[in-house]
Amino acid sequence: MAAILDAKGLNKSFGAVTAASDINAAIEQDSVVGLIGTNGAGKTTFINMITGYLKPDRGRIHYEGRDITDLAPRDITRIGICRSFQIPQLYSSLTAYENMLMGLGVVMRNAGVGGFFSRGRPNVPGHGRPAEEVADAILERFGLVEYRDKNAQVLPGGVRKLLDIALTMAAKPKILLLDEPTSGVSAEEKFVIMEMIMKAVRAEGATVLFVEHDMEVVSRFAQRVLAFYDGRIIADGSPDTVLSDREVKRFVVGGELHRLDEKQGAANA
Amino acid sequence: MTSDRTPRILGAILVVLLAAGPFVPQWAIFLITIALAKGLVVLGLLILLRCGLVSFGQALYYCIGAYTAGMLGRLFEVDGVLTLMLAGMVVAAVTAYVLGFLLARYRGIFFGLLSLAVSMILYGLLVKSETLGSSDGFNVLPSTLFGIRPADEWVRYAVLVVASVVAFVAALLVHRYLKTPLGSLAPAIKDNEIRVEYMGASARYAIHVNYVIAAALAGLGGGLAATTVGHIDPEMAYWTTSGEFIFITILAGTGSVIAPFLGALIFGIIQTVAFDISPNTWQMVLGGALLAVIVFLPTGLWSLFRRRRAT
Amino acid sequence: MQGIRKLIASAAALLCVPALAIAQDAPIKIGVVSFLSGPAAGPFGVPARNAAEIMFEMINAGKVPAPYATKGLGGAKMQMSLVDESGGTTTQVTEFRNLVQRDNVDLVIGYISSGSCLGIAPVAEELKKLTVFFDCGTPRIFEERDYKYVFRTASTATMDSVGAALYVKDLKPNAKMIAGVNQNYAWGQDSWGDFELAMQQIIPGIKVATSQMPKLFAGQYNAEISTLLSSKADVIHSSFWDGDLEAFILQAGPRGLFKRSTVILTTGETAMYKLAAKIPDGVVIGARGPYGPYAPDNELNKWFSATFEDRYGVPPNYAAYQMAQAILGTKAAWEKAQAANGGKRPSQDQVIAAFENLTFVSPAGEVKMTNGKGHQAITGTAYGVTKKVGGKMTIDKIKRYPAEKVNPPDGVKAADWIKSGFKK
Amino acid sequence: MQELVAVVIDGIIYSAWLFIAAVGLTLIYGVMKIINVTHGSFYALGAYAAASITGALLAHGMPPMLSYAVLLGSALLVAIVVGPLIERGILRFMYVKDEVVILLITYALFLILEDVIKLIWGVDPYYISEPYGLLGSFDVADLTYPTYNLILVGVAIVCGAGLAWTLTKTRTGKLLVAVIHDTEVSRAMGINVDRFYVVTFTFGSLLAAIGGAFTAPTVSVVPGLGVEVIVLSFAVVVIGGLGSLPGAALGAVIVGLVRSATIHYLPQAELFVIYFVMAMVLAFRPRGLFSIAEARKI
Repeated sequence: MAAILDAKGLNKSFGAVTAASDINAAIEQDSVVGLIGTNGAGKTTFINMITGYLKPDRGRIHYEGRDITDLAPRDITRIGICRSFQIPQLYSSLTAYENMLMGLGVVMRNAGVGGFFSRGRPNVPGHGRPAEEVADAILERFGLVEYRDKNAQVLPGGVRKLLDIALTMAAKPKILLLDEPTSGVSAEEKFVIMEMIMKAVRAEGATVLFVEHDMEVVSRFAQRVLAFYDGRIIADGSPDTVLSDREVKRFVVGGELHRLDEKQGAANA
Repeated sequence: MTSDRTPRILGAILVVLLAAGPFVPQWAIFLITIALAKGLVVLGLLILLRCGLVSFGQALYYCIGAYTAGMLGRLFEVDGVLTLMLAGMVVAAVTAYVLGFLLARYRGIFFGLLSLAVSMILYGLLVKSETLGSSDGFNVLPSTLFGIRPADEWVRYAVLVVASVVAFVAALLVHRYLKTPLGSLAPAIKDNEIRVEYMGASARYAIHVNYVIAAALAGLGGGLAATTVGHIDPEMAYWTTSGEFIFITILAGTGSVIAPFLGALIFGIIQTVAFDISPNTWQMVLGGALLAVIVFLPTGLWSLFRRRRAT
Repeated sequence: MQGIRKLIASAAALLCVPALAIAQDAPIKIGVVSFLSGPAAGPFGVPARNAAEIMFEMINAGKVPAPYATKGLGGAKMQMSLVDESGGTTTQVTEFRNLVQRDNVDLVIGYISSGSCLGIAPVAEELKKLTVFFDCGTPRIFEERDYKYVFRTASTATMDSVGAALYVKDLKPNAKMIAGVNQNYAWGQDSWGDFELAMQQIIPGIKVATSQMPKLFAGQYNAEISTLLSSKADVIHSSFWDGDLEAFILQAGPRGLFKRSTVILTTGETAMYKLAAKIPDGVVIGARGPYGPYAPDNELNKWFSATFEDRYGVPPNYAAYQMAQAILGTKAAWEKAQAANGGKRPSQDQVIAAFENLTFVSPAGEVKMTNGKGHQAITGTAYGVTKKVGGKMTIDKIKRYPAEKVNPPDGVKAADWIKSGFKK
Repeated sequence: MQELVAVVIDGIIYSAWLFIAAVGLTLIYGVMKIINVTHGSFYALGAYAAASITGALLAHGMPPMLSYAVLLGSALLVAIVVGPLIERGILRFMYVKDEVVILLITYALFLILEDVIKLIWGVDPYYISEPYGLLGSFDVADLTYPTYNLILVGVAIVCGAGLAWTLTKTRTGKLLVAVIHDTEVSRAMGINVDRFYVVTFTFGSLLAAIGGAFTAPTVSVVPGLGVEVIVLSFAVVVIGGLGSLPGAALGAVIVGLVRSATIHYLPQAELFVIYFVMAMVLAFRPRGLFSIAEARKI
């Protein structure tokens, strides 16, 4: 199958710190890709470059054959590449439900639906239902019904994480980049939550890239794994091959304990 | 889902104003009309405030609206009150469209201070324009409605009718706009601009649009104030005028499109009472009132009504 | 809330009580508007208010010397409604309407700022309410249109500039170069504009070295003073007032500006006593008319300045004189109208008819309401230079200019009159 | 050439005045993130206190040379009495609110203080011109300047250098920088943030009061004195970058020199030159010349 997303020769440095050096990755449609690596290895920088938050110093990114390297985040989102965040980015003064409506509103506006002169409650493009119904449906799929009318800022951390991901569903993404979807969640719950997320996301038919530190989770959900170290991809392949790679064992899986927090500031900025 | 009562309340207020107008004393009509003019400006600030932006220079557009109305009368003897107001609105909106390319990039205090600087430059230009009466300004021609000048004792009522209808339409349109996907984006921009971008919307574009709308409303208010007061001067662009509008915005709260007009009216009453009961220390009364509202009614006077409705 | 109660009460009053015939001795309610806050309060607003308080009290008690010895206005007591002039034109128009339509005042006396006057005049006309401006200077009011209900009992600012120019000619006939430092707003711009024009007529060929226009209330004038010092102008004109004037004197004095050039301070009178120690001899002082040190030596003036100084501890400045003048002018017009009305309380139209072209005396001498179709006063003016006698500030070399010499004839715009060489 | 010298001297004197008037604003913003409109009130209070206290003492036969100390003492008195009163009495309950709402609270306080000043001192002007003339004058390029202007420059340098030294060299200053950087973390680390807020607010107010006190001898102290200073100091501080000490200094120097040059060469433009500079700087450096780096967002 042809690659839906193709990153070629991406380089990015912040002053003396190299956050990405010669990153090459072609992502196939409908695949689920796990991104592993220590903090500061370049995973988030990779996501930030794909979604337009950072411009690579060198290299190009193509999506469905189109060069998206120089597009702004909102334009990249509009063509179907969505992301979630390590630290959930929510509208903290709004309820979970209102957060969803906000996302759906943007989708409607981008499609020219529900403008100033429209009447009644138009359907959200792609969802075939009015925004109010879609919002409830997505909340339900992510198990957030009980938090529907709570302000986002008072929600527990794990719920915020879920809502952050649920928000990306408004735009019906073709590619979804999840930045540490299970961070801050206890080991037992990780599987439950990943199960729910993957089910909800895959139901929409999205290609998924996710960052994860727990190797069990990675091997359970990823079809392919990219291992990052020091701004480079040091291994790329099926979970079994990558996780048994010697370098990966040394720098990623083992290094997990030692390298925590190092270089984090610069590389993530 | 509760049904939207705002249009009906607005309609009821309009009917009450129009019906009661002939029985209200003239000075009170004037007070109400000025409150409506200021309320229009504050309505614009409400839209911006919902985006988390406070313009310390909204008087710029108020003044542009007023001077446009005044100059049309002075230079071309245009005296149709609606024409004057609409002209003020258009000139303000066009100016805001141009300036918006710069200002929509700014947030927080920097947005406020840059808009302040721009309004002060206009103030300086007007004070330097001796043909426009410099700081003394000039008188605005008495205006007409569809070519008719009502009899003296009905002039104030006629102006009130025009002001009420214009304010009603403006409030209704803004109310509707705030429910559109673009208009409803405001709290999202205030809360989290990164998320707005990653939902596929441009915060800068939304702010630019809102900025133009706010300016148009301020221009409309300025045009109305000019024809109502009958005199305009550069002080309309001075930072203290902007400060007064922000004062009213906070006083009113952003809960509803009705709040700005209510806030402006209450501000007018507080001010005139303060002038009346303590001519020597009215600033203290005004400052105390503002402080009390912020402390006891954190979401503005509007919260009084909301609470009552909930019970 | 008192405001709302008041609102309801006055609404009810307006609806239920038709205008009854007013009793002969019912008090006359007079709105008095003056700066009570902000920078103009100290030098003008409060002295004017003080003058109003004294005049109201004394007139009501019948203690003013002739020809104003009768009590009140034709026997009816005067009652004051005081309003602050701050807050901008919109606020002032609102408050004016409140005075007229809510408080039902019989007339309004007030306004120091020209902006207020320009804004209020058409409203007074619309509301058909007799309004007497006591201080504001812009000649535009009666140049731009005619008014029936509006009067001004003080001369326009044109007089100050023309008088200053005439005095320069008398004091320094060989002056070659002039310079100015004026506040950058209408008052400063007009004052300088008129002065420059008048100088060119009076001493043809005179040059302008520099015209400094600092922002109103700038407060720091070192750079301006430097340019004025370097300009080597023979004469420096300034219409600064209050805080700005005083700061300018304080900063310019030690730098020797007053020694290098002859400085004209057209409103210098308000600062003259307070800053006596800082003003050297030979500075030209104006009082915007024959007020204060230039007031004539008559009974009325002796009584007024003594009563004022007795009560407030300082001599009345020109703003106080102007307020007294406005009140006395109103009293003169009112009583003339009452006499014509067979001793009965006059109607507003009768008062206006009596006010038009009235000549009356004030502590400053004779005031003639000849301009603006009988609505604008002209008075003479005077200038002089400071001279300390035994540490006390006095004015020397006083030159008086009659009203007709420093004011345009009726119907001629100030600028045209000056440009025509004071003819037409 | 001679004129250029005058431009520079006039500019520096004005810059010094601006810096003293504005630096407290940037300090308070830097630490507390408050745009403090009462800054103008403290300036006016300082001027009134200095004028009335110094005047009274001189009238009672105080040696005139002591008046400089009295100016400073008056400013201290104002700051120590009123500063903590406002911060502890009102502002500290407001920190949870929006930046703009806090600005409005200070605006309301400013309105109230304007009338309080009027109630205490009335509307008549106060003078205390003795300190201005006491030190004589010096001549440069055919122009005479009172030596007092050098004191103004000195006070500006002492304020700036003292503040810089406190922030970088003392323990308190270093802790303060930590508070500036991240209030929450500082609180978690056990720093008594509340105390820093009182101290900062009082100290910022002191700087404003010093500005007023040392300006008092050169002007007449009248109602509304503080209003002009507010917008002017905002402009200076914004040009330099809110919360930045070197920024405030650079902003003051730029505004001072530009204004002085304008007065000498293009006097008609004096009215808007400051706002023009402010708009230009913001247009090209949206956060001012020295802006504090923003924290990471994603």
